[in-house]
Amino acid sequence: MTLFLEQLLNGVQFGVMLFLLAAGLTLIFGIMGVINLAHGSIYMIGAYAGTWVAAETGSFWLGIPAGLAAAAFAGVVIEFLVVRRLYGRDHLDQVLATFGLILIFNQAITMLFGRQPLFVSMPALLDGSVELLPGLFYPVYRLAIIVVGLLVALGLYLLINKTRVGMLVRAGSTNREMVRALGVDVRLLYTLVFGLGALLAGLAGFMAGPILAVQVGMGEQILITTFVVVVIGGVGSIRGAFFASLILGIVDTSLRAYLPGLLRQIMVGPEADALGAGISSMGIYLLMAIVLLIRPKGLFIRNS
Amino acid sequence: MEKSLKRPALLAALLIALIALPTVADAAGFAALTSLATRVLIYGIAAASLNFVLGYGGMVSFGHAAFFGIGGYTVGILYQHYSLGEPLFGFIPGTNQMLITLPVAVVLSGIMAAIIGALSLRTGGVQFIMITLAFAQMLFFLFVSLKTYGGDDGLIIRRANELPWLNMRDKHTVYYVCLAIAVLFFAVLWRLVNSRFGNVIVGLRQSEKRMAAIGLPAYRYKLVAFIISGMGCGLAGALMANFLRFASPDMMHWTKSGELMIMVILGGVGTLFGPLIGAAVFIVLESVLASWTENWQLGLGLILLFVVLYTQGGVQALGARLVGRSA
Amino acid sequence: MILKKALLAISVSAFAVLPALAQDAVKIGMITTLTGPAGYLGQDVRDGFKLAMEDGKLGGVPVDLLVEDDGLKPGQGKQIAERFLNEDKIKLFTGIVFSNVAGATVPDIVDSGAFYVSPNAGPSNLAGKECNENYFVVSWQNDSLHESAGQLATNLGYKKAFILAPNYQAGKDALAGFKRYFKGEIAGEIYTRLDQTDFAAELAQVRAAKPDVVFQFHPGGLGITFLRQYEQAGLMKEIPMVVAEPSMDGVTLAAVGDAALGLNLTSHWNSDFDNAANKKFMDAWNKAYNRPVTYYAAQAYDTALAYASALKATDGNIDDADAFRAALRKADFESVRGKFSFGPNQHPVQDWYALKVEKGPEGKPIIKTVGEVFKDHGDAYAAECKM
Amino acid sequence: MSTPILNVRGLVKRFGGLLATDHVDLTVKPGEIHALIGPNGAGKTTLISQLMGELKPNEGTIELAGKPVDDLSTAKRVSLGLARTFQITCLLPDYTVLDNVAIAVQVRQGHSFRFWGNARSEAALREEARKYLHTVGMERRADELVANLSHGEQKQLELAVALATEPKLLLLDEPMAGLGHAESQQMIGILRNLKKQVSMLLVEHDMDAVFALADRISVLVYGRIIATGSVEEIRDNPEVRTAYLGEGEEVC
Repeated sequence: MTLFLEQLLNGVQFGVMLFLLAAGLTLIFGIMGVINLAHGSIYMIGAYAGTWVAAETGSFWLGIPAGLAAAAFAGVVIEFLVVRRLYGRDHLDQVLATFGLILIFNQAITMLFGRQPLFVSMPALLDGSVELLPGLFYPVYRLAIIVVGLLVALGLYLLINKTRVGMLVRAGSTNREMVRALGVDVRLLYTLVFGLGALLAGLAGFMAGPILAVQVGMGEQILITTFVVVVIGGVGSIRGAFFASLILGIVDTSLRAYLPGLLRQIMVGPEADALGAGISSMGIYLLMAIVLLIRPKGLFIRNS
Repeated sequence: MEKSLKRPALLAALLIALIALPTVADAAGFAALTSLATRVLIYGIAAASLNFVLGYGGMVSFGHAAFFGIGGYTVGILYQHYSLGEPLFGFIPGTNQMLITLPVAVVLSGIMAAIIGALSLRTGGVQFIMITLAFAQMLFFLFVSLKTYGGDDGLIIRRANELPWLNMRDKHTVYYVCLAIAVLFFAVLWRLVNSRFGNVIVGLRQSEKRMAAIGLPAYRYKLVAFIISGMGCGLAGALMANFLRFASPDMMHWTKSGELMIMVILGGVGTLFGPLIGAAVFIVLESVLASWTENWQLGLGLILLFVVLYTQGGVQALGARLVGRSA
Repeated sequence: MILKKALLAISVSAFAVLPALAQDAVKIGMITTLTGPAGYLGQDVRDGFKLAMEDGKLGGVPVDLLVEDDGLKPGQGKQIAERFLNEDKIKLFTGIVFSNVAGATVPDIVDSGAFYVSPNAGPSNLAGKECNENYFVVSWQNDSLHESAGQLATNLGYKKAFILAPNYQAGKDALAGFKRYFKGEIAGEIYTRLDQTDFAAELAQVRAAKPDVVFQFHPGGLGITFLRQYEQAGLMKEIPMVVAEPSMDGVTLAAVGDAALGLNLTSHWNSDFDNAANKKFMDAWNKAYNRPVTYYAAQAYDTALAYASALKATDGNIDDADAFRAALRKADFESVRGKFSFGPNQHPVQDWYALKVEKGPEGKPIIKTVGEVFKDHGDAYAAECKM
Repeated sequence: MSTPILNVRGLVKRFGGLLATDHVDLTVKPGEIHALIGPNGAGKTTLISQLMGELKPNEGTIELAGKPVDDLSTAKRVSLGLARTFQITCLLPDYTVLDNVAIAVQVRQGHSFRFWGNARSEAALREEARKYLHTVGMERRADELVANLSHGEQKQLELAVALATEPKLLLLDEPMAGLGHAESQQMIGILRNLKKQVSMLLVEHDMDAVFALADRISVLVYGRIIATGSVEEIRDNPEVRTAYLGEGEEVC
C-alpha cells in the first residue's frame, strides 16, 4: 500500500513538472496560434542560468530569481524578435523558425557553458527524506516540487478566472478576433503571455536542476512529452493541461512500476521486462492516440 | 502551373548537370560530392513524398520518418536473413536483390501508412500532427528494443543490394541508380499531382468543406494520398539503407520527421521540385558548415531563421524572385 | 540552376579552406560527436588525442589531424568518411564515440583499405563476425565493462542484486554481461527508457525488493539523473551500488557531487594509476584543460599512442598497409593503463580494476583505485572472428 | 400528388441548451422554388447544414425524393441530387474559375482514383464545365483565379459549381447577399431560368427577390416554422411582418 502511495506521489510529481511546461505551451498555442518548439530551449535556459548562479554564489535560493529572470527575458526577446513576425503565418513557418531557434540556443549554451553538464547541490533545507506515513519515506525536494507546482496551478487558476488579463486570455483562446475588437493592445497581451509561459518553463527548468542532468538538449527531451500533454488536455485549455499532466504523470509512472510485474504473471521474466519497458515507452503515445481517436480535440475541449 | 517554356529547358539542364556530376566531381577532385548528391537525391524523394500530403494535401504529418525507417529496415532485415540463411518467420527467405527489396519496402511502408493513416485521418489540424508523431515514436521504440535486428546499434548491411548487370559496390553506379529512380519518381509525382486524383487532393487542402459539398468523400482520398506518400518515403528509406549499408532506429526518430519537414519548408511547400532543392540546401549546409566550424548548428539555425522571416515560400521562391529580377 | 551553381561554389570554397598541409604530414581523420548532450565525449576524445601529439608529431612523424562533427547521425558520419577518404586521401581514422555511427561508417573505411582505430565504441557485431583486419579497438569490447562489474559485485560478497538499464541494445548487453559474472541471485530486473527523466517509480521498486546491491547502466545524462535521484531517495546509504564506467566518469562525478560517495565501479583506467605514461598524460591534461578528465580522453590518448607506435615502426610509410597493420598489432606503446595488448580480433586484452568514489583531500569526491577485478581480460566474440 | 423532392419531418437540433432547430417540418415539391425566410439567428443556415449532412440532427427524418437520407454522408447525398451554395462563398481560392467548376464535374462523373492523365487537359471535362459557366454568364472569366473575383462573381461561381453536380434540389443560402442591384437582377434572372431544371430551397433576405421567385414561402423564427404559404398569404401575415429581421453569417 505504501508502495502504491509512493508511486502515486511520484506520478503527481512528474505530472506537476510537466504542467509547468505545458501551461505556457498551451497558452502560446491556444492564444497566439503559434507552435513554439523553442519552449524546451527556454526550459534549458532557466536551468542553466539558475544552476550556474546557484553554483557560483553557493546559494541555491539565489538561483531561483536568476533562472526565472533569464527564462522570462529570453522569452520576451524571442517573442519580440522572432515570434511576433510569425503570428498568422503558416504553422509550418513557425515550426521551421522555432527549430532554428533550438539549434541557435543549443549551440550558444555550449559555447557559453561548455559541454559538461552543470552541477548544483541541494540546499540543506530540502535535502533528505521525510516519513509521510509509517514506512513511507519521501524526498523533501520532490514534495517541494509538488507543492510549488500546485501553488502555480492555483495561481494560474486565479489569474485566468479572476483578473481582467485572465479574462482576455480566456477570450483570446476561444476567439482571437473578439479580443482585438475589445480594443486591447493585443501585442502587449501576447508579449505578456509569452513571457509568462517562459517564466513557468524557466521555473520548471531550475527545479529540475538538482534532480536531472543540466545539459544541452535537455529541452528537446521533454518537449515532445509536453506537446503530448497539451494535445491530450486540449489546445488552449489550462485546465486541460493541468489534468492531462497529472493523468500522464500517473499513467506513465504506474506503467513503469506495474506493467512488467503484471506481464511476469503470464510470461517469462526477462521477456516480460523487455516487453513491459517497450510498451511503457510507447505508453504516453498510445494514450494520446487513444484519446484523440475518441475525442479528436482532446479531453477538455467540447467537440462541436 | 508555370506555363513558360523556360521550365522544360531548365529541367533538361538540371538533368544533364546531374548526369555529369560524378565525372565532373572526380575531375575537379571533389570525389565525395557524388555521395553527397546521392544523399540529396534520396532525401529529395522522401521530402517530396512528404510534400505530397503536406504541401499539396494540407495534411501536416510529423511522423513520416516511420515510413522512411520501415523502408530501410525492410532492406536490412531481408539482407540479414539472406546472409544468415535463415528464413524470416521460418518461411520467408531473405534476399539481397534490389528488384525484390525495393518493391517489398514500398509495399510494406504502404501498408503501415494505411494503418497509421486510417486512424490518424480521423483527426485534423494540430491533433493530426501529434497523432502521426505518436505512431512514429511507437515504431521508433519498437525498433530500439528489437534485439534480433540490432536494436539501438542498428543493422549493418555488409553489401548493398544487387541489381543484374550492375556493380553496386561502385559509388557512381549507386548514384546513377538513385538518379534513375529519382527521375522516375519525380515523373510519376508530376503526373500524379496533375491527375484527377491530384486535383481533388489539392482541392481538399484549399477547402475540405467545398469538396464535400460537391460530393467528394474526403476521407478515402486523403487516406490514399497518405498511403502513396508513405510508399514514397519507404522507397527513399530503402535506397538510404542501400546507400549507407546500414539501417537504424535513428531513421524513424522524430527529429528525422522534423528534418524532412524542414527540407520541404526550406525548398517551398506544395511545389514539385521544392523539396529536392530543400534537401540539397539542408544537407549541403549541414556538411559545409560542419566542415568549417564545430559551431555549425549556430549558423544553420540563423540561416533557417532568415529563410522563414525574410523569404516567402522558401528557397525556391527566393531563387525565382532573384532570377526574375535579374532577367 | 543559378542556385545550384551557387551551392556548388559554396561547397567548393568550403573544401578549399581546409588547412594547408605541411609536406609529408600523415593525415588522420577524426570523426566524432561534438554537438548535443553527448558532445563532451567527442570533445574529450579530440582533446585527449591531441595531448599525445608532440609538436604536431606522432612517433616522430608529422601528422595533420582533421576533426569533424558527426552530430550523432550515422549518415553524416558516413559522409565525412567519404570525403576524408576520397578527397583528402586519408588512410588513418579514429574518433567515433557511438556504436550506431560506427556501424554506418567503419565498414566503408576498412573496405577501402584505410585503418580505423576506435577510441571508444566497441559494438559486438564488429568484434565478432564482422571483424576486419584494418579495424582496431583500443578502448574495450562493450561486454567487458559489465562483466567486470558483475565480477566486482561477486567479489564484494553481494548475494542479491537489483539490475537496471535502458531498454535498448547496449542496455540489454549490459545486464547480460553483468549476469554472466555475478554469482548471486537477481532480485529484480528493470528496463528503463532512453528518454526517461524521472526514476522515482523504479527507485520505489528497488527499495521494496530490498537487494544487497544495485547494478545500473545509464550513460551520460541519464546516469547523472539516476544517481542524483537514487541519493535523494536516501538509497545510497541503504543499498550500495556497483556500476561500470560509462555510468560514472569524471564529468558525471562533477555533476553528481557528493551524491556519488561510496559508489563502486569498475574500469580499465583511472586518473590515479601509478605508471609513467599515465603521470605524463595527467600532467599534460591538467596543464592544458581546466576540466575533469574522463576515460574517453585516456582512451583517445592511447589511440594516438597506438598510431604513434605504428608510425614510428614504419617511419611514417602508411602505403605499405601490411607492414603498418603488423606494427599496430604489436601494440608497442606505453599505455596509460599499464599493460595492454590486442587479442585475436584486435580488441584489447587488459586488466580491469575496482574503483570507489571517496572523499578526496580537498573535500571533493574523487574516484580511487582500490583493487583488481580481472587480469588479461579479452572478450567472447574473438572466437567468431575469422580474419 | 407526386412525391415531394424534399420531405423533412420533426427535425430537431440542439446546441447545449439552445434549440437551433425546433421540430421543423418542410417539403419542397418538384419544380418548385420554396423560399425560407426569417430573422437573424433563426437557424436557417443550421437547417441547410443538416439537410446536407454537414451537421447531425438530434431528431427527425429527411427524405430526398422519397428516400431517407438520414444516415448518408454529405458526399452520398450530393450523389443523390442535393447541392448547396454557401452564403459566405466557399470556393477553391488557388484554382481558376474553370477549375472550380471542372472539379465538381469530375467528382460527379465518379471516383477520382485516376492517377495518370492530366485533369486539366481533358477536353470533355473542360467543355462541360464551360457549359455551366455559360449558364451563369461567366464563361469570359474562366481562366481568372478565384482569389481575384469580385463578390458578385463569386456568388455566381458558387451557383455554377453547385449546378455542375447536376442536382435535383438546390439549397441556396442567401445568393443575393452582398450583391448590388444590377447583380441581384441578373441572379434573379438566372435562377428563374433554372427553375425548369431543378427545384430550389431559397434562403434569402432580399424580399424583392423572394417575392419575384418563390412559389411558396416558409418563415423560420427561433428554429421553428411559424408559417408556410403562398407569397400572398405570407405577405399579409402580420406575425411574419413583426418577426422579420436580418441574419448572421456563417464562416466558410
